[in-house]
Amino acid sequence: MQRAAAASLSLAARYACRVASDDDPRSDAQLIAAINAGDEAAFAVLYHRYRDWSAGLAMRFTANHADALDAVQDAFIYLAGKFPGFGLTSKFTTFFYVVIKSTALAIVRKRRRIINDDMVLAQAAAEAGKAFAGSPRAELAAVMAALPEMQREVVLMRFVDGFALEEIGQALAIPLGTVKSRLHNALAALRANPKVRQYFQQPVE
Amino acid sequence: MSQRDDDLPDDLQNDLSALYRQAVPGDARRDQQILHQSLMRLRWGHRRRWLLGAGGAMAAAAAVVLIVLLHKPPMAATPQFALFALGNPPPQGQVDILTAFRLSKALKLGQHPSPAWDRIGDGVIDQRDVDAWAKLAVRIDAGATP
Amino acid sequence: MLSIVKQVIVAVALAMAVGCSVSGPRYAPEGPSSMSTMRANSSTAAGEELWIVAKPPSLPSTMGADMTRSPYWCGGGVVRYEPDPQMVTAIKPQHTDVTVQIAGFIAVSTVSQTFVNNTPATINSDYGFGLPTDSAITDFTVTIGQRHIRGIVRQREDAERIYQSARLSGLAAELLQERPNGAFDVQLGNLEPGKGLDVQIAYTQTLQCSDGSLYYRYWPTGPTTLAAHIEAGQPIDYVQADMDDAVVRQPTPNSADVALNAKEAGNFKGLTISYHLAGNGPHAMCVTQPDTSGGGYAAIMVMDDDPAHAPRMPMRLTLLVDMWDETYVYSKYANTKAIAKALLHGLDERDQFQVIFTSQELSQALPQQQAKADLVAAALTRIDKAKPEPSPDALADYLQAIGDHAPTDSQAMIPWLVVVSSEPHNMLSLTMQPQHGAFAEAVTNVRERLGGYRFAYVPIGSHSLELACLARCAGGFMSKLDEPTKDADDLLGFMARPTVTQISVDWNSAQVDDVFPSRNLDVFPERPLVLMAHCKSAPPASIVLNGYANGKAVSIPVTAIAADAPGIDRLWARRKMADLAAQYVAGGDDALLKQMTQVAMDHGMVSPFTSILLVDAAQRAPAP
Amino acid sequence: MNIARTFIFAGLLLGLIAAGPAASEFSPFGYAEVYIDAGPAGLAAYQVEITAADPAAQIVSIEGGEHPAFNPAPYYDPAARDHNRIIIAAFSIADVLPHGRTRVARIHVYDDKQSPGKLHYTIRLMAAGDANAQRIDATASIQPGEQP
Repeated sequence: MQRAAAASLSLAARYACRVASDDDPRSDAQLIAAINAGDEAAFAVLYHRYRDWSAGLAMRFTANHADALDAVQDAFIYLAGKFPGFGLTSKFTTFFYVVIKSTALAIVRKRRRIINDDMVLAQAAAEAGKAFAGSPRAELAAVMAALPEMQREVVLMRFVDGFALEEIGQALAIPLGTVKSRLHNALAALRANPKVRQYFQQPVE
Repeated sequence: MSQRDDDLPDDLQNDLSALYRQAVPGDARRDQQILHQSLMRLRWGHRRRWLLGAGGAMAAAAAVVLIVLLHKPPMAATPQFALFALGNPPPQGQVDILTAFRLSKALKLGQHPSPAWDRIGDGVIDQRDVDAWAKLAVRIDAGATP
Repeated sequence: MLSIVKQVIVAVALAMAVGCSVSGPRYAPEGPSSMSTMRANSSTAAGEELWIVAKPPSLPSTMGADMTRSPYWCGGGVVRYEPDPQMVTAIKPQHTDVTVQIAGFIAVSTVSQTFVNNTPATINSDYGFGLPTDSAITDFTVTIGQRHIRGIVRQREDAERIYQSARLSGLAAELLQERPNGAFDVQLGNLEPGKGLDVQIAYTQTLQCSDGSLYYRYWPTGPTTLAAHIEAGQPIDYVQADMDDAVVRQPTPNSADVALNAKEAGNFKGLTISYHLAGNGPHAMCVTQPDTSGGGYAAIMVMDDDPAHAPRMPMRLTLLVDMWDETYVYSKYANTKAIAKALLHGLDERDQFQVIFTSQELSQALPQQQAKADLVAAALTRIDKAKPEPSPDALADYLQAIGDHAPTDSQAMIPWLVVVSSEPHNMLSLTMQPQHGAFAEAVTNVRERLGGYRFAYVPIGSHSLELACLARCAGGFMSKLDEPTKDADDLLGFMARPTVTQISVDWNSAQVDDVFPSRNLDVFPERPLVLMAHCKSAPPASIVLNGYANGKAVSIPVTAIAADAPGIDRLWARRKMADLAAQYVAGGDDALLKQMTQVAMDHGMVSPFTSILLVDAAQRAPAP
Repeated sequence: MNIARTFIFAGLLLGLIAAGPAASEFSPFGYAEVYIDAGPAGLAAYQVEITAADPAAQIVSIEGGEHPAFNPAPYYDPAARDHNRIIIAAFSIADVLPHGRTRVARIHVYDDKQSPGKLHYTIRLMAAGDANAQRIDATASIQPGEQP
């Protein structure tokens, strides 16, 4: 057991020392197949491929670097626990969005002993603007924070994370029509808000 | 859903990204810890295979340890023994802190109390029995059963 | 006031509902708790068995796997400076020292943490932590310099009032409470700048059991030393600890020691100590503890994870498919369909099934059918075509389906109340919305009507609180679905494969008067049975468990591990309280509240009704 | 006469000033020190029953004594259902034991009816023993502590 732990640590050390840039030609699905076959190095590649993406996403929910990294850790440990026998039924990011969100919310709840996700998310959304106090971005953050969570989430997934509408539907397990209606309502609210109207005064290319 | 709903001005998208896509600085040490934990978890999935072998090895090791322990000489007694005779525990109504103290002292002196002192009933008389006698002594009324 | 009482009652039941849940067949990850598949280790309270299967994307924290693991001694406690109570920073334990005594499947942990107030002001810290479920706090001591002060259990309101009074008058005070959500927290009052204290909390828990192994977990949140001693009472096959700093040794075949010295602050994600019992087949353990009146307590665990002992049995399955249109962000009837279909796919021709579509008002039922391929295919098609909000003319089908047990009012017309037949079989309810209004009816129904039903609940939403509470009231437990297809098959295989059934206990002349659970004593793969009993006479030195394995009668003799496991009485007491809570929620009178408080006080136990209070009246903090 | 009246007035005023803070110093918290006097014999074990005269009083914490031999918090009934009554006990197998009168424990008390500092306590010595666990004659006393 101790040997196994030590081996794991040294392996982790080796891979952690790799530069984060991902030079592995294998696709996510190929990496997952390799991990299922017991290739731990493939897991490290997958980790480095999505570490920054995951941490950035976790920050959105935790508004705190340490908590975000904890969420990333929990998420990858969870992912590791699904092997062997894990298979992707959607894009990796679609699957992992839910995992990251879940771990991040669990951590924030635990830290602040808040059991209502909406409270957590609303706080995180409000936190986002603090770094930009006094700038138009702070205004934008305030407006975003005022949106219903279900709308704000769809907007961010679409325009910040770059998910396709279908992928958003998969990740949130809601019908495509619901995704579209939430996005439509959210953008209508943004356009109608004088605080962020300046963004829309230039024609969309 | 209109076409406008699927597009946003670049400035707005950039500002949204700046607000909600804050980068988290890399930390090689933390990466190492995360990977370590993850790889340990990964191994759980395969643990049955290698643990069967490890189990046998540990059982053998345990047997060796057991033999060593069995041959260990008992603790030497000191002359004080004669000065202190434990005797038997008093009936339940007369148990007080001295009951626990006597047992504790006897154990410290390496004596072998009679089975009557086995308050817990596990066949071994040790500090846990001392605590059990002491707890019995300080009960305001006997019996914790509602 | 009443609502607060109800909340507390729900909390008691909830705490125990969570208390029934332990790790999954795969070692459940502690990460995204709401995503993990879980199995329960026991059906616990008296009464029938309710299986709750949840897919809770926004599970309340207390329902997450975190709460079913060893404690988070959160470093990030909330600290309020006086006089500005809004000002918040964090206080972290500088060092943690843990000792663990494991007797069979009962562990007694003593956690000592050193806190120092490095802030420039007197502070009040309030940090929360989760304990392993099915656990009980047994001691709370604070050391300030050379002074050792031990807290005393008081009724919750008294303790809180006295603590606040002490805090406001500048006295150092501590309060250990169980929160209504099942978590615990410690409040440290008037910790002076530059000063520190050691907080020592002892608790007892049952270990998780899976694959013939028993698991203990602890998550260091900073520099930690841990020493654990395992006394298995039977040969140990192997022992392991999954942190690289941990050292494992096995001095005797029946015992082991684990030592950890984690110097790193922060990011360890937990130590798991596990030991695997030698041999195959059913494993049973009995741990006893004498009380102070000549009686005592016995905790029994039976597990058998060998699939060879669990042939697939024919099932009768009723699916209650909730087609209430989604109103919550996480509610999704599409997922309900996916799970229902996955479950139907898992049936074989010997099984019978029935599908009932329900909504907030109406339901429409398909007939009870043999699970022949064509009939299953027809049901799958019907499920595909099902739309939210079934039409009113389905009411007749619904009432016909529920026969004599037709609810008398529309509020009670909810999936849990549907009883299709009095014969024992498996019922799975795939439901989006909790029905707050009919909670008591639901509990009564489960306790009195469902008999031997194995009742699974799949809330397609984030409403696990009430369901977990209901599960506990029904002596059931909560599990979760992750991926519909995979886990539905898993669940069906699990439900249809009991390893040891109809277990009865020969107490070997010990006078046993209160055992939890009292019915449905079955063991499934990955799902051991844990019994807690109170003995009027001395606890038995040995017992015999009788039951049926693979259709044949089996007897399992068990020699008790008599251990000074302070807290078995409290583990029993928590189940006693949960049973009283179930009676109360099912319409019992307020005398039950007093009984629950009395049980907690009698056992010196922290509970939703009682807290441990500690005041240092000999030292006053300087005014801020 | 006027001078006398002035003095009387000033005296009353001073009295009021002096009484004022005293009246406002009521604290529902207090503590009491538990002493055992074992005379020349070294005290190795004791057990006492303590009762606060006021049934409304609540014992809220138990603390160990001043001598290292009795420094750990003593044993007591964790249920302690009678809030104003408790049995505490401790023993020590240390080589160095206290002689004469020594503080073996401290109880912390809450009473919102009357100041615990002024509470009357009764204490009953149930057992005292020497290093050989032989019963010894000893006296137990309890004394309210100074307000912090």
